Amino acid sequence: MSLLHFAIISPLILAIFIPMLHKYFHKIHTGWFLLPLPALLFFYFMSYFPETAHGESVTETLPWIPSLGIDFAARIDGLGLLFALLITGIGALVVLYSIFYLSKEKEKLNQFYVYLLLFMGAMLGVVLSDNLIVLYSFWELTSFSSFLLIGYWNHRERSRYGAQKSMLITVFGGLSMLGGILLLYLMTGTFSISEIIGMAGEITGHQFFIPALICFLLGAFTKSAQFPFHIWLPDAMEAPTPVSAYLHSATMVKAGIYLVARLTPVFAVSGLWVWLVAGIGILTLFWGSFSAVKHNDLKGILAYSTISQLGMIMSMLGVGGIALHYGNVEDGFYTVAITAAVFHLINHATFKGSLFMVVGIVDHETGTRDIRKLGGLMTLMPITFTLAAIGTFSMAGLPPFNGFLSKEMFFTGMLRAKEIGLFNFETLGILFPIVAWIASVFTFLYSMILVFKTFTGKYQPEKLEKKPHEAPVGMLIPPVILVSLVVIIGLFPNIIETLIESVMGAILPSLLAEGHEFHVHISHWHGFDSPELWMTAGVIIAGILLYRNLPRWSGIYNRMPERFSLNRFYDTGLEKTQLGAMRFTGLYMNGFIRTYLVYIFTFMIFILGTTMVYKNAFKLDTSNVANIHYFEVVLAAIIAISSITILFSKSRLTSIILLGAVGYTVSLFFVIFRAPDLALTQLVIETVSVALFLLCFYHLPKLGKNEERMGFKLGNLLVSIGVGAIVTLIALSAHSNKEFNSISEYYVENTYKKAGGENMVNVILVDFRGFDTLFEITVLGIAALGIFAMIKLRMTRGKEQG
Amino acid sequence: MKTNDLILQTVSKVILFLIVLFSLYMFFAGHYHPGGGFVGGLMTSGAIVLMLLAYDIKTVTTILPVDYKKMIAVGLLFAAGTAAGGLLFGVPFLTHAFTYVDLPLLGKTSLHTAVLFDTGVYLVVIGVTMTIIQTIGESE
Amino acid sequence: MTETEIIKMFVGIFILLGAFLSLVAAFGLIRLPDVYTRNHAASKSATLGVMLTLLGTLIYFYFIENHFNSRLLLGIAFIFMTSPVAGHLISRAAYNSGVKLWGKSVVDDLGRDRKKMNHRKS
Amino acid sequence: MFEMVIYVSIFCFSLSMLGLIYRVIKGPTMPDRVVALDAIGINLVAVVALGSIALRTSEFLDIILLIGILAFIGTVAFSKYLEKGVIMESDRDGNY
Amino acid sequence: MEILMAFLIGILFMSATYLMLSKSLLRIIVGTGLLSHGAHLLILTMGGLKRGAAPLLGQHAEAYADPLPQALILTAIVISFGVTAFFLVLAYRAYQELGTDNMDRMRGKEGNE
Amino acid sequence: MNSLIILPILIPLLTGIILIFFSKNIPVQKLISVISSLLMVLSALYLAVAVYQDGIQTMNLSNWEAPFGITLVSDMLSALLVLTTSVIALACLLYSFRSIGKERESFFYYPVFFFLVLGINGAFTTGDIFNLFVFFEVMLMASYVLLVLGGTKIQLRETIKYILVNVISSALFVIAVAYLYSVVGTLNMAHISERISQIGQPGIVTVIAVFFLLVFGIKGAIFPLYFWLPGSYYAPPAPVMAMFGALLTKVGVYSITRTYTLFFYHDTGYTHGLLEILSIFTIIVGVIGAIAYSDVKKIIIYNVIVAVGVILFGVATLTEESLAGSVFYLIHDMIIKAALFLLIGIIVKITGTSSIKKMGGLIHQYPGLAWTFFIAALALAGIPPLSGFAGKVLIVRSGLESGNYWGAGIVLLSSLFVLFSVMKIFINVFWGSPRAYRQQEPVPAKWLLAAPAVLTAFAVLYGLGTEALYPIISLAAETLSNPEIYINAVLKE
Repeated sequence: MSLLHFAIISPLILAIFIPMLHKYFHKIHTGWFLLPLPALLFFYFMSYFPETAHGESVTETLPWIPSLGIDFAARIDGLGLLFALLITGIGALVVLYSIFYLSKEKEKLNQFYVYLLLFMGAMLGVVLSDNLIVLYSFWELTSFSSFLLIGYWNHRERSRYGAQKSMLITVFGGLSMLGGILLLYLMTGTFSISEIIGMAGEITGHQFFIPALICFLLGAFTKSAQFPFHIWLPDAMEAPTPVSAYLHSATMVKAGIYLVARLTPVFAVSGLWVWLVAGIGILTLFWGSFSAVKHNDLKGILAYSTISQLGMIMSMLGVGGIALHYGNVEDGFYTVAITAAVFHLINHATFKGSLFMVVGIVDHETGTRDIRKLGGLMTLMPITFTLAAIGTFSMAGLPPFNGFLSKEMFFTGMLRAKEIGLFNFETLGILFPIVAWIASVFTFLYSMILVFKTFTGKYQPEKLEKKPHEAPVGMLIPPVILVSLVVIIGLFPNIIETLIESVMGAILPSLLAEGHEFHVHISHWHGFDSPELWMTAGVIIAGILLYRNLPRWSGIYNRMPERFSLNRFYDTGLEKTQLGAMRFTGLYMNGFIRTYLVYIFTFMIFILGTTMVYKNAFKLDTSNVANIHYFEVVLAAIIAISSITILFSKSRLTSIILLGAVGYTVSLFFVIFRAPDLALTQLVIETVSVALFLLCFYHLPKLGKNEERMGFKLGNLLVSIGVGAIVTLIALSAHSNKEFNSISEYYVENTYKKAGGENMVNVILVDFRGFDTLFEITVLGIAALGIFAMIKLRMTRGKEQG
Repeated sequence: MKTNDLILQTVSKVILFLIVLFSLYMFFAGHYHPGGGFVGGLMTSGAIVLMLLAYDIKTVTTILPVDYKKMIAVGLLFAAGTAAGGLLFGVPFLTHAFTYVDLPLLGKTSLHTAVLFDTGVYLVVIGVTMTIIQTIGESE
Repeated sequence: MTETEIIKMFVGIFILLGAFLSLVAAFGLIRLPDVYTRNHAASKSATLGVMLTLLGTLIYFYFIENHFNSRLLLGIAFIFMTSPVAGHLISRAAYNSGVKLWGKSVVDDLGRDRKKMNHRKS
Repeated sequence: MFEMVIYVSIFCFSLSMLGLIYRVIKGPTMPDRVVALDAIGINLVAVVALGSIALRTSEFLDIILLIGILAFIGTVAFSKYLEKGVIMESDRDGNY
Repeated sequence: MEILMAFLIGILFMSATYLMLSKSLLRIIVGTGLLSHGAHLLILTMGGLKRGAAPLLGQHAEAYADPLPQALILTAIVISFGVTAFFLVLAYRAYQELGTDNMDRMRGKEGNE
Repeated sequence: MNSLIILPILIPLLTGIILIFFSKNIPVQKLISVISSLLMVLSALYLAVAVYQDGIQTMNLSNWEAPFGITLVSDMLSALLVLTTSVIALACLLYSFRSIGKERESFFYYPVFFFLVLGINGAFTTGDIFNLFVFFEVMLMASYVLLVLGGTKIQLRETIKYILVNVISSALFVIAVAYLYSVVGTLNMAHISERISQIGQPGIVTVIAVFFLLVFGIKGAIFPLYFWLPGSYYAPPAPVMAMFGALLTKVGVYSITRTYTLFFYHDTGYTHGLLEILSIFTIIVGVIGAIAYSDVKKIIIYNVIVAVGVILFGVATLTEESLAGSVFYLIHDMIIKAALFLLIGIIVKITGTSSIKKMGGLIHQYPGLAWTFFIAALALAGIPPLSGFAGKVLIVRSGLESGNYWGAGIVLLSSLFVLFSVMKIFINVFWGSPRAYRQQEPVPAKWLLAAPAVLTAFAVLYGLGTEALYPIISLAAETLSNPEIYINAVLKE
């Protein structure tokens, strides 16, 4: 176990001690115990930067299930490192923030921090695992820890709902990813990502290639809340705000992005991949930004904004994947999209993280997040306002913040998408820049709503629960740090160029010759002739126009029928599934044992009959049969007549007597077929049985009061005849297929010699197969005990459950 | 209406003896002739049932103060013990041993551990039958 | 006629007689009017019939197959002892459970005695 | 000839048993049925005896006594039940 | 003979099935009784009904009936006796507690909501 | 010859017998049962080690050579199952001590409990098809008694249905054995396998194979023969329910596995194809049932059916890998089902209801219970690194490999619905606002929790220690996929 492994699971280990720490140091806010860990980890991972910066990677392996090819292989390369830094860095800030956000008196901090640590460890595991199965394990752990975090305030109905929803959707994606992993394994014979990437060229033609691709994308899309799986994310906002800031801006939702980036070298050669990733991404971008505008809840706006931003990153990754086709690095014509994706990933984490924290502050100080109640907070909370303004402007893509830079690069990427000469991009590719532009307008719009509706306008203290004032310093430090990053990166983007280069090296390894590196240069100014500039300008103008006239056109949101919304689809789908399942189950599980027996017998007749016919198994061989004596016929007739007469008998006594008659006749059969032991036993047993029948059934009502309807009777009759016929047919064929001599010849020979007896049946019973007899009497013993207990033990009411 | 069962009771005493004798014969003959512990046990319990019919449960329990449930256990213990005995001698479970001896009057007879096993069966069967019958009888 | 055949003949006669008696008993059971008369027919004729048959069987096995079967003898003794008791019990049960005598019956001794007893008691 | 006699006898017994079965089903009272059942049991004894002769084996003769015993116990139980409504009395002196 | 027996067993199974599908508990238990009779006869038949002496070596016969199926049947008879006895008492108790012997009234929909 | 092999059968038998003598002295009963359960676990463990080291262990009972007497055979699969059974039995026993109540205890609860274990262990160990039937009957008889013990209305009613179905399946079992005996003339399983491969499975043997599938399918609750199960398992108290849910259906599954790998492997296109279709349908109906109800017992009961389908899907695929997956999953499922049934037993005891709509907020008062349930639920759904994962991966992977994409997909997707159904319990029972429950008596929740918590811990270790178990389980799978090994061990000694 290397230090790297230890670093990955250290949050999980710490999680074990949290409840103890909480218990014994309850005066100190539990968060303080946590804070050092992500900070330390951040610096620990930073120490890997010099190595990964030049396209190298560090791999440490710890065997878990080597027999199945599953090793806990931890691998740090540029991509993994970037994510690890985001997780630990933002993690540290979020923990700090949460210390001030969550009251140590009211909240169950032990649980909260355990979940948070679980989540942190899981995320580190996802981004640093080289083994797909291990990755999947951590992937599911993120789903469950986020389930617990979302359901943290579980006395709220909405929390429970959101938790369930996010879990269902992300676990669905996870399972589908598992399917993809297994398919990949079948193609390559390994679970190791680096080995699979090495084999990327060999598997493209494989029949599993496309299914695996789709499976993986389902996993990535559900996790990253891509259309139409985005619906869980808004409901996940029920979690405490630090959680939202952490999970839904910086980390968990990015896991899908990570997966797509990670697997780009494997799958991006396929046109389907490019279309799906880019197409779904751009669709999500549009839909997210469009939907964000209609929301009144600040966190709701941010949720949809997150969705849309994720779509944006996704679409860039998709378009950038094309580069694998052309394979020329030098001009960076398509790789710019990848650059933009990575760059925006970082930017998004910074500004969205800070925005969530700001919203948290507003919520914390005013008691509401509804923009209809808020307004005019600028003067009361100046620092918060400044932070919010910078964050939103960056998100809207305004200079000089980092969001502007990545937005420009995004436009570049989208414009180049239409130049692609492959996979029908020449015709439909034009849609990409158009949709991107429209979506950007809406992005601008909701950004403005977010900041101005909250901080400017009329102050309405009567609608607020608390009297707002500026947040405590501890709560401000984390967003301040993030916002300063926004500004610094915006002004000096070249400080992270190396980082981006290393990440690109990890995403597009095949494009690099040995020892080469990507060269990224991010600049503010592309010149007046660049279309990106005009697009940005257009966004701003259109956005301002729309913002001004918001009340006039926002009616279109109400036009959209609620019935067709995806949320409604999910809700009714779930409800209908349960209801349908219940109806369906109730349909056949009706509690009537007769029905169940009819199913069982019908199936028996059907399947045995089919097998008989299909396998041509029926055979009748009369050479081996014994001849018939007339009294045997008489006995057979007695049995047949008696048993059929029982069917029509109306009195219980008659049925019992007839059953006895059958039994006694059977014992006569035993006499005829030379089985004296059997005859003796059957005789006695039959007598005792009949006596028991009479004893027990004296108290029962008479038969024949409410017998079955005619239809039932006919059905029963058919089933019965079927059963009888099948049993007879198989008996005939089985008898005609005697292929071997029975082993009983051995008994005839050895009963006297070796077992010292003359009655073979008895010797078999007590000696050869005495084991059977031992347990046969055990059965009898149990039955007797049961009968005794059944009659004597009558439990009092209310103690029925054990 | 109370009736005396004098005739029945008198005959029962004789018959009882006859049935028990017969059942013991059945039991011991099992290895050579039809019969064995099972039928023997059933016949013995038949005798006890006859007693129950002729007298009453209380009288019979005073004559035969047996807890039939324990009798089942004893019988099972007998059978299982005989079976497990072999393990002590390093032979498989349930291995039987027998030898032939010449007894006066009866001639060459085998002494067989299977008889011990069968005794277990015999006891269990009596126990089971009587438990069932007595329990039902008492619940009437 | 050898010894065997004579024995066989005797056995045959016993058995046939037994079978005949049993038929008679069955006929009686079907035709007789009430349970008491039927019981009478059954216990008398059937017992005798079966006993004869068993006796025949005993003789057969003893002389022809050279096999003396003690259980058979026991069986004969058993039936000899139990059959009347069984008949008695049934009749009494029938009487006590209130089964009517045949309409044309002449004597009802038990009824008469019971009446007397009840009379004396009260 | 001898075999013929045996078979004829078996036939007779079977016939009488059929008649008895008729009585069992017909009734009309419970004691009637019991009487008939008792007779069936006894006749069964005879059938087994004859069967043993027919099969020339003495191994079934045990069954004779067995049937006798069972038939007797059965009849006793039945008649007690008819008479007293219970088969086994828990305590005869204490009015069961 | 085996063929005749096969048909006889078929009839037994048919009647048993029919009875087990009815509503009355008594008929159902009678059905299980028939079912086990059918099964036992089937074992016997499947062992072959060739005429031989009863499987007792004292008979000193040329051929014996197959003893193994007989032993199996014996075990099966005893077991089915135990089960039948238990079932009967259960039915009796169920009637005492539930007041019905009609299977339709014993549906039971606990937990179905 | 190894006398160890008999111990897991002999110990419960003797214990059961001895406990009858102490029916009125409950403390002694408890003492004896704990001691002998521990002995049973130890002997089973020792047996498993012996099998692992020295190969298949056999014992020819009564010292008759193989096909003529009864042979007990313990291969890796049965040794593992016996071990698991013993452990679960111990857990259920400990749980019973504080939950089952004086009344049941003095009416032979413990003896019958041990007889049940005896039947199960015997069924796993025997190498004789008719003896298997006898052990089935021991097990069933004991289960009838445990099911009805207490005599409440629902118990009586459901026991009737349960017995009826099982009587039918027993009768079918007997006639299936009879048919098989008619064709091959022997009862020893290794000998049957040998003889069937000599004649190359003619049509009639295939019919008999299907017949066996029916017989064991009724016991193992496969589609469309499982209808009796939800009602019957609903009735008894929790530890009994746990024994049933964890072990009884598994005996059916084991028997299918045994017969379909040892006897009927010559016409796999038909028999195993059929099994595959049925197993997939089993999963589907199980899943539908599991999401349909809002009753804790029903949900877990339907999950039993799902698991049966998953295991049998692996068996039907019939590669060494898929069999290993099935064995993995089988043992996982036994452990985790026992844990879950015991857990919901505690829930029902606390709340006095089994409808999740009437519960809520238990996590505040019983956090330990909540987290144990949570982990157990995840393990049930096969979430790595918990116990269900390795088996599921192997089953799905081999399913995909052999070209059964739909089946593999359904197995995979079933996890989601399984998870949904158990998380429904978690969300509704443990989350939310606490409610007041009417409790007749204080619930010894800590004591009761011990057994399922330990089982859940086993499940976690089982998942984490997959590598350590892998050689053992692949040995089991190897024996299953090569009948020769089994035959040689039994017959060629």
